[in-house]
Amino acid sequence: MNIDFTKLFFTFLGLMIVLNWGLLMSAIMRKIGARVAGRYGIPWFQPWVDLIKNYAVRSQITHGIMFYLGPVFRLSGGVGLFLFMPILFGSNLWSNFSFQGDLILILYFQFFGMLGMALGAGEGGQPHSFIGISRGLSQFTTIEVPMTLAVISLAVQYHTLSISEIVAAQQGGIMNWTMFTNPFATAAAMLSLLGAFGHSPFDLVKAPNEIPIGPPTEYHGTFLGVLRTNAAILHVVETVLFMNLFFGGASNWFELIIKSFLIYFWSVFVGMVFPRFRIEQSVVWFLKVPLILGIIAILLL
Amino acid sequence: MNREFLYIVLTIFLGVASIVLSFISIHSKKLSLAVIAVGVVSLFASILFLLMSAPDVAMTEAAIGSGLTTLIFFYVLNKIKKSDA
Amino acid sequence: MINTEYFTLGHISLLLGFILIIVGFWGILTQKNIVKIILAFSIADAGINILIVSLGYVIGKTAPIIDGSVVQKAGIDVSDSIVDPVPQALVLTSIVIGFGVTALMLAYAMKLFTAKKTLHINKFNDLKW
Amino acid sequence: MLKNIIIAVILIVFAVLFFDLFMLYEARTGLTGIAQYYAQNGAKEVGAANLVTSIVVTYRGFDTLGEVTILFVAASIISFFLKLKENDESKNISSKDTTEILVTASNVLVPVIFLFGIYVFINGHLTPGGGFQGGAIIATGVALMILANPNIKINTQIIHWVESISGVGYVVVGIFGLILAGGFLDNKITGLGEFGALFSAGAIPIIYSFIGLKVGAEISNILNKYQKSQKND
Amino acid sequence: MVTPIFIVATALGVGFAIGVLNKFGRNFTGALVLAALSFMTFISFQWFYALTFNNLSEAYVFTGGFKPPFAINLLMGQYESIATLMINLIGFLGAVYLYKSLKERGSDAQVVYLILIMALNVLVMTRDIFNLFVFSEITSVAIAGLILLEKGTRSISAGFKYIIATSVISTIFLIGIVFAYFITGTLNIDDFIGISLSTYKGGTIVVFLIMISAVLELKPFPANGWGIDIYEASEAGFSAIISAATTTASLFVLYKIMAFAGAEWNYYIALIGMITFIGSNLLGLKQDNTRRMLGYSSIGQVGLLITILGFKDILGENAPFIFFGILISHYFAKAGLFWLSGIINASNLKAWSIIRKKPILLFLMGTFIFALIGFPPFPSFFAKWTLVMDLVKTGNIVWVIGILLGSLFEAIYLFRWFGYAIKGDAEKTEEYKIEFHKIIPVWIVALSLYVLGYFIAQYNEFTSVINFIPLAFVALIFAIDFMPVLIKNTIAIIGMIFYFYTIYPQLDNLRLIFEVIFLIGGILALIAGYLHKGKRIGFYPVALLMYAGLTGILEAKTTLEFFYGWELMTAGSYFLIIRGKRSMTHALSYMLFSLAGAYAILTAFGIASVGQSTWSLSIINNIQYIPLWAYSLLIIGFLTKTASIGLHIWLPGAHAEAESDVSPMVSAILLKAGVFGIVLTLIGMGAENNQYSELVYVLGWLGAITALIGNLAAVFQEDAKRLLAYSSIGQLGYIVFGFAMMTHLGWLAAFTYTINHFMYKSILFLTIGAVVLRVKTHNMYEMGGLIKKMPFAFIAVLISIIALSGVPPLSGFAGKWLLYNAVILKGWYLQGAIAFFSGIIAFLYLFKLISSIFLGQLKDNHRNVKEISIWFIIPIYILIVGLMIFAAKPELILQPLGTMISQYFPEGGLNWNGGMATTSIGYWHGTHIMIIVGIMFAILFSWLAFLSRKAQKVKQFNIVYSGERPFTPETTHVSYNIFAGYNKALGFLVLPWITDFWTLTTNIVHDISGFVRRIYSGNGQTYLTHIVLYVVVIYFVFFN
Repeated sequence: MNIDFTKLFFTFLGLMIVLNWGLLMSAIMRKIGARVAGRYGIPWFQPWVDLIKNYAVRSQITHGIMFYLGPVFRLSGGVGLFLFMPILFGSNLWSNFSFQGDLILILYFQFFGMLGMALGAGEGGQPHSFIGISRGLSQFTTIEVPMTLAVISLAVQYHTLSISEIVAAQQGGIMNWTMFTNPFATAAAMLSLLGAFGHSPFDLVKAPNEIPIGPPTEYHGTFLGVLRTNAAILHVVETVLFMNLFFGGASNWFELIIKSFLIYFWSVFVGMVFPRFRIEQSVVWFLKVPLILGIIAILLL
Repeated sequence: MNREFLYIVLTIFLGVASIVLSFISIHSKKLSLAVIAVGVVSLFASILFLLMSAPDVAMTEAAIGSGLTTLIFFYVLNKIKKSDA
Repeated sequence: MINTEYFTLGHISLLLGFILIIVGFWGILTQKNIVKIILAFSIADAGINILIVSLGYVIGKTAPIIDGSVVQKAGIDVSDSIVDPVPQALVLTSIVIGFGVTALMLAYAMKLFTAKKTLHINKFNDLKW
Repeated sequence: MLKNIIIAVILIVFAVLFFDLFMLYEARTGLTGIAQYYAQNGAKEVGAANLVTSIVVTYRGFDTLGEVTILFVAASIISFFLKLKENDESKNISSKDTTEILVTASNVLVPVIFLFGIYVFINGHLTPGGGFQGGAIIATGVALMILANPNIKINTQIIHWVESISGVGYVVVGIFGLILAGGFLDNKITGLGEFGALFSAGAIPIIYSFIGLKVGAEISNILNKYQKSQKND
Repeated sequence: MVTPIFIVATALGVGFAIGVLNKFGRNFTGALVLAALSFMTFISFQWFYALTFNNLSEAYVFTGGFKPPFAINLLMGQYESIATLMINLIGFLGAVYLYKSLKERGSDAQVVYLILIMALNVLVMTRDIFNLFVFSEITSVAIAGLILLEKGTRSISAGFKYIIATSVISTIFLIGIVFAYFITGTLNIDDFIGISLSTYKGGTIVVFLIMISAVLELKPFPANGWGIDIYEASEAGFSAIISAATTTASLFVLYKIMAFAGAEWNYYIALIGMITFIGSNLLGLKQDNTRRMLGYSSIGQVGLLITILGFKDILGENAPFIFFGILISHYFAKAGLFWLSGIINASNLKAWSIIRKKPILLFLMGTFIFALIGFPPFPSFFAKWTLVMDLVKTGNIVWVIGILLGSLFEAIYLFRWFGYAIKGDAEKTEEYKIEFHKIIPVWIVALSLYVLGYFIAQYNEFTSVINFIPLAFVALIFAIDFMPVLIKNTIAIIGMIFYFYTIYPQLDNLRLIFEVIFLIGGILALIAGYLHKGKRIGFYPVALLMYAGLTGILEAKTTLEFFYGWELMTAGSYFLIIRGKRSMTHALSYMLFSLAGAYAILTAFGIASVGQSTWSLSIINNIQYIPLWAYSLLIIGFLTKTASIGLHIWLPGAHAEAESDVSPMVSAILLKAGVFGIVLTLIGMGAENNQYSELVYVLGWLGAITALIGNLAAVFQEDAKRLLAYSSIGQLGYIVFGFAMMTHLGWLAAFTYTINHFMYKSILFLTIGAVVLRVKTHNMYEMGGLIKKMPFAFIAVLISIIALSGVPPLSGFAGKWLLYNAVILKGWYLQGAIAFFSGIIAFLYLFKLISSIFLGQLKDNHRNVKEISIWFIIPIYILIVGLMIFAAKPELILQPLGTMISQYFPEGGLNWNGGMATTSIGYWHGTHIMIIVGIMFAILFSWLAFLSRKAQKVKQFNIVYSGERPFTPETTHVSYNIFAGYNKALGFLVLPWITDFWTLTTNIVHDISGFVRRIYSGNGQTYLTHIVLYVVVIYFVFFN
């Protein structure tokens, strides 16, 4: 592999853009959420403040090497997804390292971060982490099923597993988007996205409104900073993935920002409307509606 | 033919008697009676053997079948009776 | 009238043999007293012996002994004058065997009786299934 | 009762089988098969007047050996089956005294019976009767002895000796037949002799004597065991 | 040459003479009897030798000095010589065994015994039907007497039942004989044959009477209550004689009678035998009395032999081989088992655990049971093989099914018994001593089985090809089993390395892959064996037996060799599995599933050989007769070994309870034998232009569902090894799924999975096994926090679970990537989605495994545990190196694999461009991804390390929540039932309904058995009624 420093630079730049856009997007969403609830909400720069504060905490503790590695795995997962994802259509520089692996790589690389995080949190020895992980993993398995069906459906539809080629196939008008050419697959995938983001009604994993339980319970300071960094990146990358697969991709940053915002907004919107599911409810729910949609998507091929 | 006819009549008589005796032996409550009845059946059989020109068989049946066998039966009966008493 | 073809000494004794066997079996299968069962075996034995001998019977022929006064020297063909000697030989064996077996059964009966003080066959079912 | 009915049904069906057999039978008017051969050649080949004897002792001598063996086996089994406790011999049978007549009769009759038995088996090749009949007669004599005097001590050793020697003798004569004549138990190890005479028919008188003695001894043995078992309470 | 009449003359002469000789004492008479028996054995051996090797022609023995039919004659021919040799030999050995019992009963008993053996000889040799009757009466009387060798009422009542039953039978026999004489004028069997008796007027009914009594003497089910009783009630040594010698003679009688009965009887005889075989073995299931169970088994075996007699015309020239092969195995094995039962003297099956005190007895018992069931290298194996082959070839598949069903029933109770012996609770510590004169005959028969097994394999060209070298090596290891582990382990490893070195040039690539897994994997697993101190008696012979079988499968050129190896492997692995602590029931179910599978394979091989002139393994490539069935049977057979869903219930227990270093052998290695079989079958079905797409379609679904259910079940396990076991089921599901796709990519994926599964499952089982050795529990919720104590173990598990879960960049991803490409190209979307779903489920159990064991809070009682043993770490890290190489340079393995698969699927392979693999839809560069992820991970790690360089290490209890830690039972531990919510949602999928199904099946079979055996009321009279009824029923069946 010849090291292409230009590309490395653009990749790093892209990562920074994505990170900041992710932070901003989360601030906007929380603001909207607060307004809907009749609160004032946070200032738009609050995520940056939090992040800096976390990174700057001086006294830190660790529970062992795996505890240490947990956030690293998590962030590697997020960054890795970004690395293997073509960000802008038609641009070699913004396509990162997506030519080393295809859609299946992306699907499986999602697990990388999760698994590491689960292990790290496990070593923390905090029972609430365990509970959070077990819920998270349980829910995650079922989220992925409709997603997989959708991906298979796409792969068959476009006869490729390369994301770039899938995007390419959707060019030339809004009616070429997968959203219209394969609505069932899109619907299945969009429902599974709700779970992937872990917003209400699927937010039992972290249970944010109560005492801080969930996988990151034991993490704080720098570790928490790393996790939040990852969250910001991951949100954007996932929306970009959906954008690429179902909504025609983006050929410039502006288009990317609009589309990713809308996709992200969809999950927040649902979250504001529906109350939280218990874990077995969400598992069953994902195996009902989205799964059926996914199967229809495949059967219609 | 006369002799043959006589034999037949005798055989029928012996046969009917044997069958009756064997039923008696099977259904009698008294064991010693039953044993004697069987001994007599055996004896009748040996007469029948004589009628059928089988003197060797007749001798054997008389000595073993109706004699010794009956004797052994009585040994057993005796033994049982003594234990009952 | 009686069909003479079926009214020979052989037929009648054969029939008697069969009847005695069946009666013996009846006793064997229905009597509960072990001595009675053994008696029934004796009856069946007698029946078989009668049956065998009657199979060897030839109408009006003499015993298979070559009488010295009638026959002057060895080697004469007597096949026209005697009954079949083979079944008689078999029956001799059968009688002796029957005696041996009966003696053994009776020995068993005595042993069984000493073991349980009864001769009821239903009581000796300690081996089953 | 139901069981008896079922058994009756089974036996009736069984009788059908017998009826099929019965219908096979037709009255014979002559000899066929091996019987005819025996009738034609028996006297010549074996030299015995009594054809049944020639069949029993020679033609089907092997059966007879087996037959003797059965008695022997039965006697052996009964003897280890009804075995007394060794020190029980002294105990007398508590039976009523037998009548005088029986005792006297037995004293007179037993030797006669024995002699008659011997006569029957020695003449087995000439007249009706033979080893089995003779043996049975001898055994009857023994039975009479026992009945007359329940406490009599039959000398079991003698019975054993007789039984053993006659048995071994039988087998040895058989082997002589194998070596000297045409096969195991062949009677032609000596000359056939004059037809109809006492010492004729080759080894048949010898063999029949052995058989007679053996059968007599075996049956006596069985009777003796039964007799002894009476006191084994 | 000594004429056979001396068998009779000797026995009778000695027998009669003992009447006077007994005053010299019972030892003298006993010695005399032994001398007579050995002389009789010598006579028949001499005839056997002369007839078999010197081409002597058969000899008639005339008695009375006249030719038959006028006098009785005996025949000493080839078969007669074998039968009499068998009878006399077992008579002699039995006399040695019974020496004391006979002596105790006195010279009378000794004589009766001698005469019994003589009479059996005459039964075999005589050619006169009435003579047959006389000597069968002698036999009956003698048996009725010798039952009394055993004291007590039971033997008396059994003897009485026996004698009245045989009297009824002989009555019928005698009637038949005299009527036969009446209609033919002769009593000679040869005459009957010459005039073909059954064509005579009235001949059929006469033959019926004779035949039915000969059959009844063999104790046909269900008219055999009296026969079973004598097995149970008589002295064990005498039961052996009845089972071995009497049976041989009675079968021979039947054989002689069949000679003149006419061909129309063959079918009925076969049917009677089959009913007896199945019925008897069915009833054996419910037995808990050893002798009675052995009695049922004996009668069952006789039933099988009767069936073979019924098929003698159809089987043609192979019939004697089959008949004597099965008879001899039964004869030696059953005699040995009865003798053992006399030595152990435990009437209840469960009490047999006391045999463990003398492990060598266990070896003998195992030998006999395996010989009875028909395992190699025993003669019955070859006989059963030939039988099934010939029956299938002649279109009698239904009969084959019956035979195999009966055998399976028999295997159930025999192996259950064996399980009790090896693993039952040894509550009673009753001492027993082995008398010298009793154990010697047992040894002789056991060794004879091995020797005969070797010689019979040379019987003809198709069996003589078997490679005995691995077996010889097993025997060597067995011989040095008294040595310490260190020596045996080293010898075993060196032996396997050497064998691998000699064998690998002969193998094609396909087989080489499996050979590497089998042997190299085996060697690695053996390294862990150095951990053991002491002798580890019994481990090495069986482990090597399994490897011998495995390599035998690969080396097999013929179907017979394949099956031979397969059965060896099954036997070896059974012993390996049953060595585990609570493995009794699991080993049994393993054995039963394996046997059922093996029988399916056997039948399929039989079908495959129809219309073929060769035994080559390649005949499965071209099956001409009902190929769909044959392939289905093959696949079902192999799926039992890969534990596909429905056939998997043996696996979790078997793997979980096995010893720490055995689990990888039976999981990572053994299961691959099934995979190899499936590959062979699929190749046979014609890879590219496969005509059985329905079959592989079903197979594909089965694989996908197996993957799902296996993984899901693993999620809910609390036992670490059980979890891994279920995981194996799931993984094997993927493999089956991959092969079922029948495309290049599918196979590539499946092979990748095969290799990967071998590596990571070996690592996991070795590691977890080693951890279990340290912490002394399998339950994960009783562990925790071990990362501090066992970092090496943790790293090994971490790497292998990343690989197993398929997360890039490790090698598992290669399999996943190939599988999805294959699925999409094949068009099996739904199955693919299920497979994908199960892949994600794998995360749940993998997380549970690693976090419950290594993460979280350390348990108090584990404060002092040490790192896992170095002997485990060595093989584990060797495997990890392999795994990492595969991950970093996948093309090293995938390219040769692709080349190999191209033989079968030339189209649709991967395109390689350097390290970049592309299919028509996707692409993947394993090396680059590894590098990118590695670099990124390193950067981020150093960044974090820099940021929190001053982080303070604290104890795990020092968590934000509280310092409070109430005492709680383990089941409230957070690791317990960790996926409770998931269970609520999806648990219904893994409800044990398959186990329930099999349990139900078993119960139904047992209930039937329990119900049917009530016909054996114990009442002698009822048994007589059965006999008469049996005669009547057969009469009407035969004549209508």
